[in-house]
Amino acid sequence: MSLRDVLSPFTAWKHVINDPVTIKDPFSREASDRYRGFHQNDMDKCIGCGSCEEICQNAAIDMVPVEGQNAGPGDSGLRPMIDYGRCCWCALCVDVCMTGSLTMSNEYTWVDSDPDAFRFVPGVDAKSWDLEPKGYQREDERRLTGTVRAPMGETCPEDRIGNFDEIVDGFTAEQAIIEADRCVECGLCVATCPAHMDIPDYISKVRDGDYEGGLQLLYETNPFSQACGRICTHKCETTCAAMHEGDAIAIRWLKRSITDSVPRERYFDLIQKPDVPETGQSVAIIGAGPAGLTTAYDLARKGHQVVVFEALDKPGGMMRYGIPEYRLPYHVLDHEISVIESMGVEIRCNMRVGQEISMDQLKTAYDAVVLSIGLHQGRSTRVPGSEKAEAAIDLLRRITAGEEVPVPEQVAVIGGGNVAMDIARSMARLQKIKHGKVGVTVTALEELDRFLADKEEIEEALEEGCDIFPARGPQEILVDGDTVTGLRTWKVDAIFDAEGRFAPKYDEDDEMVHPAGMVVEAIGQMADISLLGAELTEQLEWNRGRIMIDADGQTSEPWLWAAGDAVSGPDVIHAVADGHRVAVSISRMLTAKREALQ
Amino acid sequence: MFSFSPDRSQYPQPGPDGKVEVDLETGKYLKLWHGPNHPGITGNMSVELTVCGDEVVEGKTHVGYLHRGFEKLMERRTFIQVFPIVCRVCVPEPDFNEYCYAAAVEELAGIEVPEMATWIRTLILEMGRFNSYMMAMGGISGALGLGVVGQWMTYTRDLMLDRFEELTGARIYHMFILPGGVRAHLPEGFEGRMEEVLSTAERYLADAEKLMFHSSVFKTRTQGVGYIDPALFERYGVTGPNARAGGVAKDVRKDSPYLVYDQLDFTVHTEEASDIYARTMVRFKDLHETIQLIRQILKKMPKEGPVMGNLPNVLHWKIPRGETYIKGESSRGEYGYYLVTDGTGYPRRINVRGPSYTHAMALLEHLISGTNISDVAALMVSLHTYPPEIER
Amino acid sequence: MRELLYRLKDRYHFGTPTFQRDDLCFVTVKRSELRAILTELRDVEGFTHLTLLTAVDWIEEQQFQLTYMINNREANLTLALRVMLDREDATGDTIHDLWPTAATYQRELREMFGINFPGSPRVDEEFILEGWTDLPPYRRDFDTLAYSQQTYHDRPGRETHDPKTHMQKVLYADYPKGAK
Amino acid sequence: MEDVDDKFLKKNKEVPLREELRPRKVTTPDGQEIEIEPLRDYFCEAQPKVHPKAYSKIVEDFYNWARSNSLWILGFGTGCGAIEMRPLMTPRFDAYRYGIQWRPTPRQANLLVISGYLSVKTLKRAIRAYEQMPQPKYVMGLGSCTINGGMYWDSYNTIKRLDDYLPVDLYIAGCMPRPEALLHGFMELKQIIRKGEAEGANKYAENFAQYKANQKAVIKDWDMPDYNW
Amino acid sequence: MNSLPNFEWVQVAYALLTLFIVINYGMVMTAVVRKIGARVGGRYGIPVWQNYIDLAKNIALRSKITHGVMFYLGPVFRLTGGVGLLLFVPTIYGSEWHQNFSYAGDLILALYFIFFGTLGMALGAGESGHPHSAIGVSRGLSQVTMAELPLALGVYALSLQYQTLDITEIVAAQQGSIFNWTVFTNPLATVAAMVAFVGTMMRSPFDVVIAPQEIPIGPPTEYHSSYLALMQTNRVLFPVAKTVIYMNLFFGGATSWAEFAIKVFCLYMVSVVIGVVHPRFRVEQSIRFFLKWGLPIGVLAILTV
Repeated sequence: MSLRDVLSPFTAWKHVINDPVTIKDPFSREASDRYRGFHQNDMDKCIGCGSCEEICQNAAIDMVPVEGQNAGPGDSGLRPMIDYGRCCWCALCVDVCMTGSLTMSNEYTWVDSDPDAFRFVPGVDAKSWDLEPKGYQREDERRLTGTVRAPMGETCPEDRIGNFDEIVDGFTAEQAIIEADRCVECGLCVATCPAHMDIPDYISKVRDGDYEGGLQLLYETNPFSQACGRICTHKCETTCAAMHEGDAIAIRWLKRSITDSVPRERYFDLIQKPDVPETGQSVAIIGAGPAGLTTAYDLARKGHQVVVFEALDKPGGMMRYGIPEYRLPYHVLDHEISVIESMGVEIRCNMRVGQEISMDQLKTAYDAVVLSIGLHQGRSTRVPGSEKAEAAIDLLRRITAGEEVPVPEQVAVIGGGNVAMDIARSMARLQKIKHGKVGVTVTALEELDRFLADKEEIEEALEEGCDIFPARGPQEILVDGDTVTGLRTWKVDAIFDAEGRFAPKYDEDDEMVHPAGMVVEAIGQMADISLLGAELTEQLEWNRGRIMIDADGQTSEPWLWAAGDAVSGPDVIHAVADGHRVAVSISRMLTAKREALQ
Repeated sequence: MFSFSPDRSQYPQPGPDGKVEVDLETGKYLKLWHGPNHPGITGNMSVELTVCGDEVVEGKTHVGYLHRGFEKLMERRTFIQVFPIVCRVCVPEPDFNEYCYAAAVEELAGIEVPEMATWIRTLILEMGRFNSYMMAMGGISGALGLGVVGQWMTYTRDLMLDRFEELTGARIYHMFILPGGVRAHLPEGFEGRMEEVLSTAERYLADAEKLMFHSSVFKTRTQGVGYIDPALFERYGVTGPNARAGGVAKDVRKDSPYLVYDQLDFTVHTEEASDIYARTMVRFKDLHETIQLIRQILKKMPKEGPVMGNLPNVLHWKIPRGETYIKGESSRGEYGYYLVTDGTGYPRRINVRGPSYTHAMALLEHLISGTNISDVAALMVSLHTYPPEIER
Repeated sequence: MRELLYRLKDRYHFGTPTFQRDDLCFVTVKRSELRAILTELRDVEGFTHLTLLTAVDWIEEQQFQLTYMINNREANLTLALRVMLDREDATGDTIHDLWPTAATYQRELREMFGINFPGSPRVDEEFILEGWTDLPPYRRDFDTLAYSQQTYHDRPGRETHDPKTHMQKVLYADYPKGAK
Repeated sequence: MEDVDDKFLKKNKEVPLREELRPRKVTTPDGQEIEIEPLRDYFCEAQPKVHPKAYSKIVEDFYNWARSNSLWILGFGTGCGAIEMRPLMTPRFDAYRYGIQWRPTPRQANLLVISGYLSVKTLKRAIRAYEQMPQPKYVMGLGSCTINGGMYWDSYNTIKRLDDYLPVDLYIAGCMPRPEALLHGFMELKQIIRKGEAEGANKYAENFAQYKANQKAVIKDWDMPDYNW
Repeated sequence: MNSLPNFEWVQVAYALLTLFIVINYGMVMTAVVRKIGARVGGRYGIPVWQNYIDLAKNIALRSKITHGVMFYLGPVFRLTGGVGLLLFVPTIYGSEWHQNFSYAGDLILALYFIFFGTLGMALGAGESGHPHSAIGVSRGLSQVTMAELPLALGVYALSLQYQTLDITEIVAAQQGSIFNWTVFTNPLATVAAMVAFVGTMMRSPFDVVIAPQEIPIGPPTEYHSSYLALMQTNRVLFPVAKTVIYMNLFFGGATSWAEFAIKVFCLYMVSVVIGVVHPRFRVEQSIRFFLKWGLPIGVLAILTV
């Protein structure tokens, strides 16, 4: 034992003259900038997708409806309620949040003698830390769910412009799994889909590689899954939770990848008519479009006898005669319809109601009649010279039917919707075939980002060499004798007036003349209701030029239902939804009738 | 002058199987519970002592007071959901769990970790080691009644917790090392503030050294007490500082370098005596080494780069069937995670190999018989055991 | 490591080894040979350190896998020996005389998996749990959530809503979905 | 929140009393044969009492003031939150300056801090410690685990609601709560005591049967008498 | 021996006043000392009035569990030891009021009282039935016995030197100059006694009796509420009383309260200065320490006298 060992401990006493190192006021001490404190939620950004609930390993989060947040497109109206009797402040909920609405403040003090008080909906229940700017935020580069859409293979513009082959390759199995993996299964899309397809469920089937199960799931809600996998307007993708901080899930392509992955012949094994007794009742459906065929499919599966009357050569309606082949190949459509036919649906083509057979005959021969006649008459701009213009819908039908159409070197298209793009691109192909080069001009009233057409359609049209002039109002179709020479347009300042009515305002100084040998109007379609006959037209109730129907698709006549584009606007998936709705309504009526008889 | 060594012939002798038969009803022995509510116990565990006078005849470690069934809970959580709960396995040095788990998952799932993230991980692990050693230093002095060192050490540990908070966003359970990388970059000006902490720590350590290693009373209490025969090390699975105090220069960081340890210079310190003093000394030297390592890391690490690799959508993340074992050198010895996956979205089994498991059970029970009651606390602290990693 | 297994494979039966890393290998051995292999590896090959001993429940195959992980500290090699046991009445062989610390592992396995190790010291004593009457909790057929719900009560008053069904209820309750 | 899953059914068996606690005959060192019943012999058997407040309000107020300014905490680290008690005892936060001290024995402690989750095994010890504390006594629950199970909501070995088993005066949110939050909690508790609302011990005595039933429902190995004050 | 000469009843009142002053002084001083100790660790420490609040709190506690009669009496004995010690020792030299019950042989009585409390405590704590108490008691008794040895020797040397057993006389002999203090006239005896002083102040390195890390917290483990309040009172009174003896015997006594306060504080701080920076000895190590250092010095002190 050295003297040093005895004395050196006393050196500690030098600290006695130092001030204590204690934090003087621990009560107002702020946590660090990144501290994971109590939660905040931006009500404007939150979409109530419930990803936070799903990732929480403590079951700390409940999705609850709150005052002032209503369910709507892309917003479930639910908000996360966090139980601080469960939370562990791991911030996985913040990391996974699809919109970045959920964050954490750096506030950390919450003392209460009531154990039930530790539950709150951040952003709704006012808390002292609601406006605290500091606190944990996810770094931008770090995401727990994929943000980038799996690349989709496409034929390059040069190769596709000269023919009507399908453009999009469809996902490979690997791409599909990668894409399906990004889905968080919130189900917000289901409400947006007019047919309310079980999107998260079939996406998870893709992820698991169970394509046959996925197919069955698809056919439960949509007998036009193959077509929709290609040409659906995919409203669902506009409400996808993933779109807020990345690309929306390619729901349409995933649907397509299911339908493409199942061999054609397996369809008939997987989708079979349920074992139900024949009811002996029969339904006539006018128009073999998606609405009519969906109704037919549903009713046939319920044991009714269904006959579909189609005016044109082949069934499919607008899907065949409106949508160009490069988007929806005919063999796909044929196969799709054959699946429906396998349910026992009889399709009679070239039977134009009103000519070959009358409405009255149908009314007496069948227990119910469904009117799903679509929109096959183009609208006109009614500008000077418009009588010389072509209607897009006519042109498309003629192209499909294989009729000869004039193909001038320059074509001007009026309209910014999908039909406009379809005709522009179809004409471009014909021009390429005939003249070796493309000369299509598309003009529309809207700004480019407000076009009604899908983004991909516009992009592809541009790629294929179409010129797009947004915000141009057609003023006159220039005619030289019998031939069309061009289109004169003015710049559009505003489309709607202060009350939101359609009243375009033009800048007359900004005038352009688009030379064209043909002007195509693609500004909308109408239904051709001549088949109804004057008497029935008189009897039916109408709403702004459309047949008025109730929520189930029934018209004011007890035997007549209406569905599809003619009543709900042009869209395949809406038509399918209409078909289902009408089918259920008819079936209910028929059952009641049957029971009444017994 | 006087002989105080007790007359052991009165005490029960161990039988052929090494077990001591104690007949409590003779009234000669006393059962004494060291814990769980006891200031001399490291955490919530207990040692059931059978004492004869002041001498411990037999000691049994009882654990399970902190058992939460982690390994079961992990089996019903997805791979990302396991991440927040692993750190709870060890309270004073949670980062090791996060690292081992993340590394195991990355290995089985084949995820690349960016370089920046490995540097930050190393930094975090060393900061955690600093904290853990500080607790050990405070603990050993506290167990011997030298409270003032405990005060200083806890204070410096708290300064480091501030750095942790600033970097990771939490004080104790950092939940920072995600599978695939780490959560964030270093904040602005971190190096400077870290240097302040480190130099403060060095000042306090210099003072503590005078009160511990240069104190005659401290030496009297620790030298020659709690001796572990180096021959027993491998039988009892002794690793880390406890083994280094007996001359075994083994350190996972040196032997099979992980993260960026192969790019760092450091010494593995050893002592020969293998008693409480030697173990404390090894920790003390290691603590200085850790301080140097933190400085080195901050100097050598890249200044920018991504901190997160590519993860699949964690909400349904499946890992193919496989098994692996990831180990590292924690402040207490070899720490490891044994992960078995079965191709589903949930781990099949996770087993945590905490160094305390062997140190606090078989080894402690072996060492404790024959010691004085007064030395039990010091002996336990000198083995540096944390109960949560024993029972998990 | 490969070389080591190659040397031993004449005398013992090994399954196909998995070389997870250069220094980590998993291999299945026969239960009857386990002790001999362990002894040889420990005394001859320098695998002196028992890193861990644990079990995995492969309930689908009605088997327990015991994993004996041993480590050669000089060469920095880790070898994990897998021994498959029948899940019914599972019994392992104690190795506490090779490594005294194994007794602790075996106690834990006995309590948590119900795998018995006859002869291991204090193997029947309670280790972690106290007064446990149910299935050994680490077995796969023990449902911890259900047990916890039946034993410890949740604080009432919580209710959650699935966004999908909630939206269906609010937005399109009339739509005939699921009617088919 | 999932509903109770009854596909899995819990097995309940009686746990036999440990051998050394069973009543039996022993021979003393001097050769006498005596009967012992450890559970009765080793514990005090006073029933918990509802202690009235002091008759005079001024006296009670003074008492409450003294109680609030001299909080002695039982130094029992029941869970992970115990690690944040150290900074409180040491220079950084120094709770001593607020009259808060730590005592190693329950007999001298007034405040039991349940620092986080409680495993069943610790619950038993915590109950024992609580019952040994002199009245009036207070319980503080730290973190999520004491409120509604926290992270370990699905664990077979941890309780979910502390207030089922002990009367709790105050909860602090966090996992784990920071020392500053703990200090806030202590200050809040002082307010409660000063208002004379911290009567948890009396509540425990009044609802004794119910608390005991709850405790016995989870602690299978119940080898202590019901009263061990 | 002239027992209690000129005893007057008013002395009782005076003695109680002394008691009152000393208790309050002790209350504040121990708190201040704790604050000083805390400062070495870098803390603020308890408020100076904390002891009063703790005392009030302990009295305010509602439940009082007893383990038997001796359990009751333990703290009472302990306090008796403290009070007795104080009352039979002149607190302020030359003061009519604070002479207390000092008499010719009070030194012997004082030595007895130092031990008395410990014994009483031993009985009381023993009855509590807590093993930690029992171990603490056995540790305490053996250590105090050993620690008293140097003190006894030192006192013996002193009484030889001053040829009296009356503390008042010993104090009187030290008056006049600072160099008349025993510490200068008989340094060896002083050192021996100071060893005992440090050894009995329940501070490191000699606090193994109540060592929280080993036998939390020794004899008082089971004591609570009012019992503890009694013990707390004693805990502030007894060290002061003991320090008063050392002050009287070796450091010239006090002639005024101010001198008293300063000297007691300084003496008390001796044990603190050592205690704060040292770990504690095991019980047999501290006994060995007393035998090795205290005893020889004590013997030497006697021999040199």
